[in-house]
Amino acid sequence: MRIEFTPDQLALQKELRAYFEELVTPELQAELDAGGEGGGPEFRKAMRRLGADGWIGLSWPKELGGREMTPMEQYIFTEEVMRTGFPYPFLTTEAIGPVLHEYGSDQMREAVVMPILRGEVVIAIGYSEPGAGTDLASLTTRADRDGDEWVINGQKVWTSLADFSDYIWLAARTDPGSKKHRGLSLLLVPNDAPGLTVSPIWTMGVRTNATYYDNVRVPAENLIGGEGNGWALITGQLNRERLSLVNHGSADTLYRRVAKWAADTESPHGGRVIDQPWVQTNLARVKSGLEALKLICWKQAWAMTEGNLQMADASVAKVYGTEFFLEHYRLLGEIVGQAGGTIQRDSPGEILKGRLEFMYRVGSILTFGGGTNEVQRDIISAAGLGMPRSR
Amino acid sequence: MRIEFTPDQLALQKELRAYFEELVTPELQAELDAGGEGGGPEFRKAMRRLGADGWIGLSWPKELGGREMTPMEQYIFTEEVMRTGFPYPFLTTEAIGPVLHEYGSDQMREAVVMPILRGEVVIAIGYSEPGAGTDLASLTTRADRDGDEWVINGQKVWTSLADFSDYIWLAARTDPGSKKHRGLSLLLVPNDAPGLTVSPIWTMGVRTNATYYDNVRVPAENLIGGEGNGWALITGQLNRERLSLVNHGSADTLYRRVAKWAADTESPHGGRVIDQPWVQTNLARVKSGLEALKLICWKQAWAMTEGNLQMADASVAKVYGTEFFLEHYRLLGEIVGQAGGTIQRDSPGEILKGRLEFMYRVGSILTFGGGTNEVQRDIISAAGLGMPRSR
Amino acid sequence: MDFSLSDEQIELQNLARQILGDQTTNEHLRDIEAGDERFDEKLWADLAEAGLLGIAIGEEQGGMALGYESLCLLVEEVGRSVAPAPVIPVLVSAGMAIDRFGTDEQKQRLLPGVVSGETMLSAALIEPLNEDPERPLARAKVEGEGVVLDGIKTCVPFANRAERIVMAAQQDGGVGLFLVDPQAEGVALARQNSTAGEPQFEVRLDAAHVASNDILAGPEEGARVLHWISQRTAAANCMMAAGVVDRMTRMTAEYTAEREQFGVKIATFQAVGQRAANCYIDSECLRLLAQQAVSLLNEDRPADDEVTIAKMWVGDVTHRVSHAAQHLHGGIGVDRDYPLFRYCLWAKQLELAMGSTAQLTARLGEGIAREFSANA
Amino acid sequence: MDFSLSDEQIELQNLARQILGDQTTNEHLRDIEAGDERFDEKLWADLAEAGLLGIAIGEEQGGMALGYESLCLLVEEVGRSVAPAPVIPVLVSAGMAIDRFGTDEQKQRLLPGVVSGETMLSAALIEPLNEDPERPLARAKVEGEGVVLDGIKTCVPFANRAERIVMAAQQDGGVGLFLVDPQAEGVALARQNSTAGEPQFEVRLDAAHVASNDILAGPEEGARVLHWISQRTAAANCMMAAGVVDRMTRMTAEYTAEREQFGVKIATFQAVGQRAANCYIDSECLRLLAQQAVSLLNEDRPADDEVTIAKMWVGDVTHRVSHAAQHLHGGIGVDRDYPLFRYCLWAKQLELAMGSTAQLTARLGEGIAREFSANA
Repeated sequence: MRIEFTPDQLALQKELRAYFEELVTPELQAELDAGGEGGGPEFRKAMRRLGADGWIGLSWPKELGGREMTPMEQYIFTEEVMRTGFPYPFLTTEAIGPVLHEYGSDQMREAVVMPILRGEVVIAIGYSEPGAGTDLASLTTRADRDGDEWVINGQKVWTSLADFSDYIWLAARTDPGSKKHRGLSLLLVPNDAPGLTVSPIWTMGVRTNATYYDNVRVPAENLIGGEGNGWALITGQLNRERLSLVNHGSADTLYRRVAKWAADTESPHGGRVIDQPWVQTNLARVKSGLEALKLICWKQAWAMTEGNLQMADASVAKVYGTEFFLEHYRLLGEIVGQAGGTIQRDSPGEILKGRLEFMYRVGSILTFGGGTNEVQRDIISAAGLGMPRSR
Repeated sequence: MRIEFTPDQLALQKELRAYFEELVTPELQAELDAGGEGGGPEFRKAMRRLGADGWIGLSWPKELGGREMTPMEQYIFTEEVMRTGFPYPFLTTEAIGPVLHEYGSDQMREAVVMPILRGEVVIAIGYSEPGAGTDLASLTTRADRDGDEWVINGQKVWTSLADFSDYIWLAARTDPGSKKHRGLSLLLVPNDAPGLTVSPIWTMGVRTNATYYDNVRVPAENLIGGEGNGWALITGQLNRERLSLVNHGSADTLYRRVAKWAADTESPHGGRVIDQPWVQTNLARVKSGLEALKLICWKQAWAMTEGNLQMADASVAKVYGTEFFLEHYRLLGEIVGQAGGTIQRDSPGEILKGRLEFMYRVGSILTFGGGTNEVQRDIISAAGLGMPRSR
Repeated sequence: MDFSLSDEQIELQNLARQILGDQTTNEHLRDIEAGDERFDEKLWADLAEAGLLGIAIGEEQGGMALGYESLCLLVEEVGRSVAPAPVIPVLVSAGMAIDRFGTDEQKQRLLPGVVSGETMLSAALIEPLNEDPERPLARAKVEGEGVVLDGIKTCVPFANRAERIVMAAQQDGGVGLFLVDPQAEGVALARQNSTAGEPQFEVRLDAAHVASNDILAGPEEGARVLHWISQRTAAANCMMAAGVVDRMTRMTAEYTAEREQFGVKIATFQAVGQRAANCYIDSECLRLLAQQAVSLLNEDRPADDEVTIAKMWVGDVTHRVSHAAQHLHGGIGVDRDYPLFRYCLWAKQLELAMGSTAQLTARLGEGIAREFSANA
Repeated sequence: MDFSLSDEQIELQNLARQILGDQTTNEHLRDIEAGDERFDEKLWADLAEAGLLGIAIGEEQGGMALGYESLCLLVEEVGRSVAPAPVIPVLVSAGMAIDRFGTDEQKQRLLPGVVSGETMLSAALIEPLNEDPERPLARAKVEGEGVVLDGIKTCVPFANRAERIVMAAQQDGGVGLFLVDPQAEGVALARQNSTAGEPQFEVRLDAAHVASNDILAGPEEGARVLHWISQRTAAANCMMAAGVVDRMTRMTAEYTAEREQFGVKIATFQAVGQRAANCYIDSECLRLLAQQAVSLLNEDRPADDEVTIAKMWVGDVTHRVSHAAQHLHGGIGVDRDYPLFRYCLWAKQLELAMGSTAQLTARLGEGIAREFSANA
């Protein structure tokens, strides 16, 4: 065993850290601090620069312009991205891009895939519906064949990024009589297609969207990966999503920011904030939880590199990580107190740019998003422990 | 609202505390410290004294020689008993005694009920079977009528106290074709009945027993409360058992003993044990949890006195109390450390007579005993929140 | 021992439920929140009309003098309905304190307006990096008959609407308590956006003059009065949290009993039912602890530990139940079109106000060490 | 980054599993436990025979010199089988320390017998009310070529069988480490019954003489050696706990998949499956943390925080999984006729040995404060 980065891995980490420090200009930082999940002009500029510098398409083969990185290296990249808080569109570049390249037409490769690699295209995911959340296979949005086109009708919720994306990666039922996971297909829908409307869903934290499809027409070639083959593509993408959900980088950065703040801040009644034993205890509990998260992430990246990722272990990462984050925000929130935990960014008296206030509001979606934790635990007891399934 | 004891209640508490201080002689204390759940000569002596002093039969009507205490007063009694650690046989005196009085023959009143009131009789409970634990209604021990007698065959487990009790309060199937909770009856079986054998089950903590019934014969009148009426009596008794399971008295006493020890004990590297902030934190967490337990118990006793106990609230007490106890022992165990938590009573170096070492070993049966906590939670979500049942 | 409410209290509770329930529909709250400030003037007037703003104010000022415990029933209902009605700052932290410790002149000047809903008050209990209400850093200097204040207060609810803000400052000989006019010279307000949407303000005091008739307590008795206010504010927060948590729990039970996935009501998944049961247990514990603290304070009995413990539980329970409710709702739980999110935001606010659990646990532990050392 | 074992390590692991598995049937352990001491002489001899006692001892002494990480695989298997085999005190705390820091004479005198199973060793790491292994209160005074020891050590495993016990004492200039003969004059042993059934002893030193050739480290280097021993003992405890917890979890999965109540396997109750999944998560976290600590120590890299954190997790995880396993088993889980109880008892022992979670959390927090203050 060698549970440390190799010198090469450390070098990559160092290179990336320096790169991102430069990439995140004060202008970009200001845009990111203002919230949202990307889409602003500084975000677009940074994406194009990432494309120009060859940092997009990490997992892609070199002949496609990718970096052919191992999952371990991709993990290091992801961690460094997450440290900066940059809303890198991993699903566009790492999940959808390769699928489009494999199954798309030449024209689509030229029009969509190459721009993805250049950092010019962002794609939103359109899976969830009002009646199909955890039970994704019960979705009802349909696409009907009409000559050379597919005609789409239905409604999606939680179409995050759709307010600025270029395309929507849409799951629809192409066989109207089919049930559950059969008869589903994936279609690439341009955001400017007539009949498509995007309307905001304001959540406690960030904006997401409902998207409505009223006789939206896309060319036949925009159905990707074959009619009725949607379920395999959806679940493959969900597994990939889970990996970037629970990353050690952003949580570690937040811990370090709070610890540094506590060490730098004088307490009015003497000493510094960090001198109080209860503050130290909270920091220690965070650090202890982070250490487990780090190892889970490392093990997962290593296992993927070895082609050996166990189903139960991917679920362990999802459950542990998302539930730890909630404890993490709370323990750090107690340190910054009422002001730090409830005064929003840009108000007088906020602490650390209101980061902890914000994280509470956005953090709670992770335990049900990306495959609800109950389902993950069912997977763990069945796949990891061989227990008979509940139902 | 007045969430405090009344002056009368305080007076009763004071009287009882003084009484028990006297009752628990050094000889009795030594017998109790040696473990077990009663049965020794000092225990028998103390029981007879409790009977002579009129402290048995708290809930019974005065004309039967009882005290006709309200549930609130009974709770105060229970709490004071639990503080002393005296293994008072509540089920014998408060659950089975009154049933025997109500349904038993005159002869049985004379032979069993009056001796109970005099502190001369202890009765063990024989419900659980190897295949019928949580699912108690599936028990298979049977009693068949033969002339003026019932003939009992079967096996029970967890027949605690049976190694010294005078009778066993036995649940058996009197209608052989019946299923689940129908066709069950309760029989009073003398411990010296031929065909009854008691063999120890050694647990991590205390001794309990398996009891075997090989053509054990009891007179017809020993079937109590009517043929086939067992289920109602069983569940009524389980509800009562739950109340004495989670009592604030013993947990509070243990907290005080540990806090006092920590305040009295010098730490070799300076200061006292209690001066360490982490020790204070553990004590504060215990105290905070105890406070909730106290109020749950008070509310329950009050609600019973008002005739207004909600089903969900009884389950809340069971779940909260039993799970808190485990945290409680752990938090206090950390304070007394490896020596206090793992060196047994009577070994050199033990702390507080090895009490925390012992509590860990016996404490873990409460979450499944007396109605497993999963079932209790099912009750809470259904009865307390109106949610549809899982199955 | 008595956990029941008096008939009078039950009437008050029903009245509060009715008024608050009618005026806190999801649509109505959305309209209010679209405005500049999360405050419902009509609702406030209706509460006044029904007499509810005077529950704990003396009869001479037009109130009902029914005491703190009764007032806390209103507070709990405000939590249960997340009504945009600042009952704690106006009625508990400021109103009750003036009713108890104010001069006759102060009472007559300020309290009838509180009862009628025309006068708003507030209290400034914390300062930047100093969230211990009982150890203010602001300074008061006697000047003539009055005092001059310097310092900063933060997270002061509704400071802009308040006729007077109760606040403490160090002065020679102890801590003084003052009724500060937010419009006075030397007082500057800066709006702060808070998690729960309650309008809050940073209040900067730069040689702010307080006239002698606005002194609530001098240095001899200020600490005691400040403690009195802190305790009652904290315990009222606990009652509000009890209302918030109870409603979140029940909303979750209702939603999961209706929502279908995989062809069944999701409440029938045992994992869902068991987690909802945990919320019920938490909710029950929190309410009992809050009620104990309130009922002891209501009779002016010592309740330091009881208040601290209740507030410790607020932190744990709001955190657990808020996340459980959001989780069991799934996406709709964080959608601002569905009412749950307001409860979650208030849960966070209440979790951190008047001391976090970690901090209070440390404080309680110090007290235990003192208690058992004294016994030794 | 590499989480895999070498082929050689896998062979060792399989060998250990086979020997330990064969000799830790429920019946066999019950027989051993009916005896005076929970120690299996035949098993120990078989481990020696297979070479496993020499995994981390130098080749010159007959060992395999495969290092600490490989030894910890054996330790984990002892946890997984709760075998009555004191691998940590004999092989880690004492054996490895002598192999690393001992004189040639000490090594030649003691280690070949350890490898062959004939020589037992132990280490005395804690004292009454002083459970910090690195701050002993015992005193050593130089007398002639040797030293004289005074003090009390507690919870010393197998002190009665040990040829020498490694222990530390304060002496002029620092901490010294000594190899104490438990049969020597001035050394008195008193048997202690411990939760897990491991034979332990209070060791009283009353002017106990230690000859010069039994000095393991003098005051200049004693603290460093003691730290080295403490860390490796703590991390080995973590690996043993990982084995205990893994087996408890799997035993629970197996039992609930067979046990029927209400006409179904109880594993099919979602509440049961979800709780077992929690145990799996805990078990996975604990193993990773223990492995990290062990692999860093194996390469003599700094691992103070990593060891502390792994041990913190031991406390939390043993507590949670032990209770979950007992709970999901129901009554049989505490019955001494069924094997689970041994795992639960060891879980408690490992929870509290080498520092409790609460205490270590405080220590880690102090270190964080120092770290960020230095950065400031």
